[in-house]
Amino acid sequence: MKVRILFFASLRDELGDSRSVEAVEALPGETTVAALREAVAALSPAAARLGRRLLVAVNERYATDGDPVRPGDSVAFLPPLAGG
Amino acid sequence: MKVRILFFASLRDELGDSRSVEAVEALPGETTVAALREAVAALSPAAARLGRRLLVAVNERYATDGDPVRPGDSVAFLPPLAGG
Amino acid sequence: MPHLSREPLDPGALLEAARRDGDGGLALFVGVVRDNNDGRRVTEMEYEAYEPMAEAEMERIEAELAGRFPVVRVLLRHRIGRLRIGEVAVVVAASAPHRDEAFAACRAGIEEIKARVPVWKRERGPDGSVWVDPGAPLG
Amino acid sequence: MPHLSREPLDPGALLEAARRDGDGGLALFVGVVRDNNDGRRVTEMEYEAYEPMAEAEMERIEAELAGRFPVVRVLLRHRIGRLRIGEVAVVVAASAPHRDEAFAACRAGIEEIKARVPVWKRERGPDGSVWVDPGAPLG
Repeated sequence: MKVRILFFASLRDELGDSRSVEAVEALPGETTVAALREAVAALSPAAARLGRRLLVAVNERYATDGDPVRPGDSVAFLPPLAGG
Repeated sequence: MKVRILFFASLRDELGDSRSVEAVEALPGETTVAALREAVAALSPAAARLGRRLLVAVNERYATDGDPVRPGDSVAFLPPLAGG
Repeated sequence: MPHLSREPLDPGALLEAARRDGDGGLALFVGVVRDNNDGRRVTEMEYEAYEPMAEAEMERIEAELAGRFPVVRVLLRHRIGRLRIGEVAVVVAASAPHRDEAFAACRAGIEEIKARVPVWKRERGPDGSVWVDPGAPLG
Repeated sequence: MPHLSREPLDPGALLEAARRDGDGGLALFVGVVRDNNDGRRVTEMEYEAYEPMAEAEMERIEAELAGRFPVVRVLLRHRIGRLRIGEVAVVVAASAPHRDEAFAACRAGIEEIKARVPVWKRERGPDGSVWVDPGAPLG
């Protein structure tokens, strides 16, 4: 299935504001954060290098690898934070 | 010897801004903080009640019982602080 | 109330907004842009956020701190955009009856912001620009 | 620089006065008059000081903190006179490259003021007036 992913900061410089990414389905019409991590790592050496330091948010909340992602969810990949 | 002592807050309400107090000499022309404490406690039941909670400053620095006091020194008796 | 701002932040006003008449102790943390980072000279810092999530996360932090520190009112603000040296990037205002709780909640507020609010900064200086990564492995 | 003031204190201005361009973390403590004390309603607080000693003691505290926290600049101010609810009685501004030292020095500053600066306050309320004695034995 296709999922649109938002990028920020260094990842946005490399990949643009957002991209539509193809991810393996876990159930019909549903993928997982882990599958999206793999898809993004394949897309970007920088993302691959960040590995677990890259955070993922689904619908504006932090998500973990097993969390489901469905069409219409807002998914963001967040490089290491530097607020404050 | 006579020593002028400054009072503040609750002690000033009772004793006025300052008073000249008679204190026992330890050496000629020299008394001690301890002797002044005794003289002030004799003057004021409130001061006596405060006891060790009453602080003494000589020339704008905290002083302890053994410290000497000479004519011309500026001596202050300070009720419990309440700054901040 | 918006927690993210493109306009300059006013720490004193935020502190007064946090205060209630029963409060006696107010603690404030202010993060400003400094003229150096990791040994490099800095002339400007550009902050960006994942804005809807940063707003939501700062609201969640305020709500959590209200639970952890029931007697304290904590308010959080973060600036975004291009900031010069000395400009205020983040403010945490904590108001409480007494100072112990105010200090504790203020400290917790800035730690939570740094750990969780999706904000990034691009450092600009004489040698070019770089995205700041506070946790980058050395070497 | 006078540390005691009969005029209203401006916490934000003091924080900016403490800041240097290499600083990124600023911590502030502000003590204000609250509307109650020991269960009594308070309408006004009147502060007085042994003025020359209070000035000298605040200067000594600043100098000592500069020794204990060499990377921090700490500034202290205390108001005297009659203050209404919410008015600022004391300000401690601490500016440092990073937040750990700023918080530590700010906290130390207010503790030293409370322990050492000869200032007293007379609380006024519907039941009359009383000199505040924070360390009074109970009962």
